[in-house]
Amino acid sequence: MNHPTSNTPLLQVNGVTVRFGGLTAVDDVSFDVHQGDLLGLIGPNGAGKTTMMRAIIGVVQPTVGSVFLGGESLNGLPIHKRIQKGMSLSQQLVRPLRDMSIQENVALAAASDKTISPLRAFLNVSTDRELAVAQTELARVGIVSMASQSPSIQPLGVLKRLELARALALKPRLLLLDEPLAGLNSQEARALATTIAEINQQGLTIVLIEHNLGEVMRICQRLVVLDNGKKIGDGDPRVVMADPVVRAAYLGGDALGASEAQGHSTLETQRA
Amino acid sequence: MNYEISLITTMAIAVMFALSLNLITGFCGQISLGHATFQGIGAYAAAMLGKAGWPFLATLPVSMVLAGLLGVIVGLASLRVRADFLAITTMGVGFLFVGIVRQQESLGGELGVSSIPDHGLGRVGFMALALLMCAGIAALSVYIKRSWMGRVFNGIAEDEDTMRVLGIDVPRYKLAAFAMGTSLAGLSGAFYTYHLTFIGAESFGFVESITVLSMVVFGGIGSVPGVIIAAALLSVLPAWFQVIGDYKLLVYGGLLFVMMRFSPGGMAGLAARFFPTTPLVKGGKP
Amino acid sequence: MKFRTARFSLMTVAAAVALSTSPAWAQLKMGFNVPLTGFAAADGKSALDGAKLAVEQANAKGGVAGQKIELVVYDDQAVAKEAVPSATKMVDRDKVVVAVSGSYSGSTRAAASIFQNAKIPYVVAYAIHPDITLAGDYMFRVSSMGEVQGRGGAKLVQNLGKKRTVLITVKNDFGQALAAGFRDAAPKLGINIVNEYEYAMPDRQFGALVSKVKSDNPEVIYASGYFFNAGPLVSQLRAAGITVPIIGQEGYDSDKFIEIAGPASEGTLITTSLDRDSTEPATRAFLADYRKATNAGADMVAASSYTAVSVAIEGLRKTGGKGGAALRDAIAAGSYDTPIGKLVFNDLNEVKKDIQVQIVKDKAFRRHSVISDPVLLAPPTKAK
Amino acid sequence: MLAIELVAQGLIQGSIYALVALGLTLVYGLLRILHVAHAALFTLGGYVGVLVCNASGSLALGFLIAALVAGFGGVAMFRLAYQPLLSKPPYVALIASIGLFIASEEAFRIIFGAQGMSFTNPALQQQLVLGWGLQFKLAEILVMVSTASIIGVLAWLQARTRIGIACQATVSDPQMAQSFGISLLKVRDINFFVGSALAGFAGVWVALLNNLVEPTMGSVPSYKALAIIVLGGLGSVPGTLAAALLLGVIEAFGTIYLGDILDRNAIAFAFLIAVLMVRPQGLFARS
Repeated sequence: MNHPTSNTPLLQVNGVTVRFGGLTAVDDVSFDVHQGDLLGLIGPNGAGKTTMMRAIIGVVQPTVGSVFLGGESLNGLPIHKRIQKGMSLSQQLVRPLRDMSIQENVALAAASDKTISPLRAFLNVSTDRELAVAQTELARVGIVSMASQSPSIQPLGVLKRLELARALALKPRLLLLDEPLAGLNSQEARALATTIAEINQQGLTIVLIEHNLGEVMRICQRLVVLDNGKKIGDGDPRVVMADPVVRAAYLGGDALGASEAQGHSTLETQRA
Repeated sequence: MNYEISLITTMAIAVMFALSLNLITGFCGQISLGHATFQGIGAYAAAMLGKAGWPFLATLPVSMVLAGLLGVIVGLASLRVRADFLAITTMGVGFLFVGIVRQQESLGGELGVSSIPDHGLGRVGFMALALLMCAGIAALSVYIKRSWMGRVFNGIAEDEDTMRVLGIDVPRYKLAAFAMGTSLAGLSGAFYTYHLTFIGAESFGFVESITVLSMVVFGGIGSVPGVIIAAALLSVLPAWFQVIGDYKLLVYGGLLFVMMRFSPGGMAGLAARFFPTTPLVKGGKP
Repeated sequence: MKFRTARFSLMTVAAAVALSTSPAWAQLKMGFNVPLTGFAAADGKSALDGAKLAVEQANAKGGVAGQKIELVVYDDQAVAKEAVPSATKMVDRDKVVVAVSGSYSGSTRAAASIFQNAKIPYVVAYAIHPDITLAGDYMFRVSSMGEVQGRGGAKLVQNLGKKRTVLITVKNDFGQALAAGFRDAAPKLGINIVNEYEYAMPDRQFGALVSKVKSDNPEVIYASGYFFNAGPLVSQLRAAGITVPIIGQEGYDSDKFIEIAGPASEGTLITTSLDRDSTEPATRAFLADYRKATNAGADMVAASSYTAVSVAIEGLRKTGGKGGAALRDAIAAGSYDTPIGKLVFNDLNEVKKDIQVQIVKDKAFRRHSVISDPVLLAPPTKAK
Repeated sequence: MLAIELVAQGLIQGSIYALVALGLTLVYGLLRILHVAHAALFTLGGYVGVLVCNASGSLALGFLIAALVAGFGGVAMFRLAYQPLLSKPPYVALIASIGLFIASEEAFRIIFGAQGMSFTNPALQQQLVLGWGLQFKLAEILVMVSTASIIGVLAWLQARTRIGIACQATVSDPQMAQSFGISLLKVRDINFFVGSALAGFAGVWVALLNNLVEPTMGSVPSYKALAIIVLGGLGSVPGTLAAALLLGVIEAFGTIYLGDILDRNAIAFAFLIAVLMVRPQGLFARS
């Protein structure tokens, strides 16, 4: 479903600031995301990436500024309203519903039109359409073979793909991925990054929050870099990474080290 | 024969009441320690209307609506409260109900309401209607479990936050569960009034709320057949256990503890362990 | 024919106990609902002991018309929800010929309509709610109603020459009936009710209430309750330095009240139906027999249950063991000399009897006075 | 003066609530379990106190043994009932606890009889006349004094000693505490023991004030203590103490001035629900 005019950006972040008591996690950040973009949102530990994502998805209300989706303001809307407006999120800490199979997990997301209100959900019983949608999305992320299995016996790689499939089943206009590659080894990370790129090529706008700079540089057309809550870089990945301010923020001045870029600590997510 | 009829009617009313709680606690995972309040509202509504000349059948919808209305109000309040506070808040609502009703002369105060007119259906007719209502509520419960509403309830019971991220309006579903559960509790209250022909505030107190919760948990939270069997058994346990007489509360409390200690899934849990059903492909647990 | 208590020697009582256990003879079933568990379990125990004593004594004298009397006991926890199934079972399964209530008003009211519909006479010991006898002509009550006792309490206040009274009422039908009676009689007797307070059954701590009563500084306190709440209440009133007389009712009437309130109970007055210093042979014999059977002091609950069972048995004697309308009329027509006074039923099957005022003197209930004002203490009649 | 007396009576009642609620808060803070059966230890303490005091003639011995028996009773409950249920959803332990509580009330009635028991010669009944016409039983003053001193000692223990810090660490982050070599089982045993001993101790005080112990004496404290620990912010000891005293005073005034609208036990819950609507995390807890 395309937004009305092509030049209005799909997602607009206007001067968003988020303060927790004394701490300013996000400080006056603005950027746009256009239809079809695959934007990487990166930054060293404690840069405020996750808080930014939370402000977009609605877990946190911005202290100042606002977020627009397809020209419509999202301020004050609860999470489920934003999801219903076409946004969807794949969470960093995977949380499958263990009482049902992988296919049923995805089918539940696919039934969003039926489960929009308790009454509609009450009146609808059949699951055929949703199970079919689940099959296609699972195939798209490459885990259709485990469709009827329970999530509790799957490795992390499969669960990450289940999160992705569930998010896709919501037929979003904008997909937010919160560190999908975290905890995966290099082959799994590469494979999942490739899948993400393919999904983007199929026309879905994606904002990717990720520490794995190698993969980010490989698949993203544009980067936004945050440091200490401020935006310090926005544009083509090569240009942005060459910018001394960005390098300093990341490396403390010396050359871009692959290992440092690879590693990340979970401390950052806890503090935000 | 009257004794058996009265026993079966008591069972049917208990099953209605337990199934109504199963919708809230079993399906939606919200623990309520004050469910007897809503049976009480239905009971008092039916008693007052009955004494004002309303025919029995006419009091049923009113009892359901009144109980459901307060259920939604309590539901709204419970949405603001953290999970482990919910149980205590609903318990608080229970004490408030008993505390307030006892003080109102218009509701018979401490003396309760008596000489409630006869329902006019005859003993057997009344029992048949109660059994019919039970069957209806059981069918509704099974239908809900099969429907998308049931699947969303299961999801909410397991992980609310994930359901929110999947675009589910969690508060509205909880309210829907509360409304259905409390209005059906009101229905069982109306039957209770006409069955016992005498009600007092303390018939809907904390002990009754625990009794009905134990029936749901005993049967197996969320399992419709389990809850029906448990409610039927536990409601007549005191009468059957007359022979144990002196020890029946000891046995009751002990059974509750032993079941929770060794099979938290209740009877349904035990059944699943001994005759495992086919792997979960179609709907959830029967 | 007046019912007179025969002299019992230890041997006869022992023989009775042996005999009643062997169901050699055909059984006359008497239903008995009593709270064995729950909050009223203590009164239930006394009621059961009183009832058993009456049955054993009757069986020792050969039962009724050659048949033994079997007491079919059901625990109703003093709540309606338990009383209904028990009553239905007594009627349908056990086919009792007569039933007796040794329980509180809540459960007795629920059971009353069931026995009335089944045309089974139901003799009520100490439940005092008016609806019970209004349920129908098969209902009998051997103790005076709450309102009557309340009026008796007001009369006692007048006899003591006091005016300014504070009412402390336990919040159940017993307490509220007493308060209603007191309020009804107070203006006629020139008594000024300064203030009224209520407390809940489970309450044992009365700090706030006591402080407020002290600030009212009444001349007399009319407080209703049972030994498990009245005991602590009286001791806390005295502990706060309140020395005015305290008037209680039959709920206090148990040795446990004196044990709990301890020295603070000295001088407490109660309006009840069992006079420990009675010169009546029926009362004296009962007190002795009860102590022999249970080696505990009898209380009002035991005495009224004993009386209710005895009245039922006396009715069965007259009808030769037949129940139904014949038994109802036999009981209604009889007049009884019982441990709780001389009983005659009026047309509403209520009894008009004097109120015994007892006072706690060196750790025991002793006779204080008797209130017998026929007009003031008249129970309601059918016409009302 | 009436107001002062009501506040004093409120504090006396509040002290008893504090002793019972404190044990519940320690247990909840540690295990997130609503330990309804905690009130059975309150009743157990009352009975043991009366029995020992009547037998030995010394009230102090009664208090000591009652606290010990209740303490070990609490630990036994933890080991037999709750330890195996820690992994289960919270309602499982809650229902098991309620089942245990109902069974215990009946067991007391069967063992000790329905009539309840009293002290043969209750001690500390002498009357103290203070200023403004205030008059209290010695026992009423001592219950406040002993509660304050016990809680003072506990607070000191928690802040200063190794065990205390270990307990606090286990409350805030069990896994982290374990990684520092703190044996979770030992800490939970200590907490259960201290919490239950306090409840037993409170049981003896109530037995002394009413001169009566009965099988059902634990039912009111069992649910009122739950309201208090929620008001105080679950798991916070100072919060629970403050909530208990505040509730005692509110109840004292409530019985007099709200008497005809609400009965006394409903006042506690009216207050609880009102607070929760305004501050969902409880009165004194930090959000």
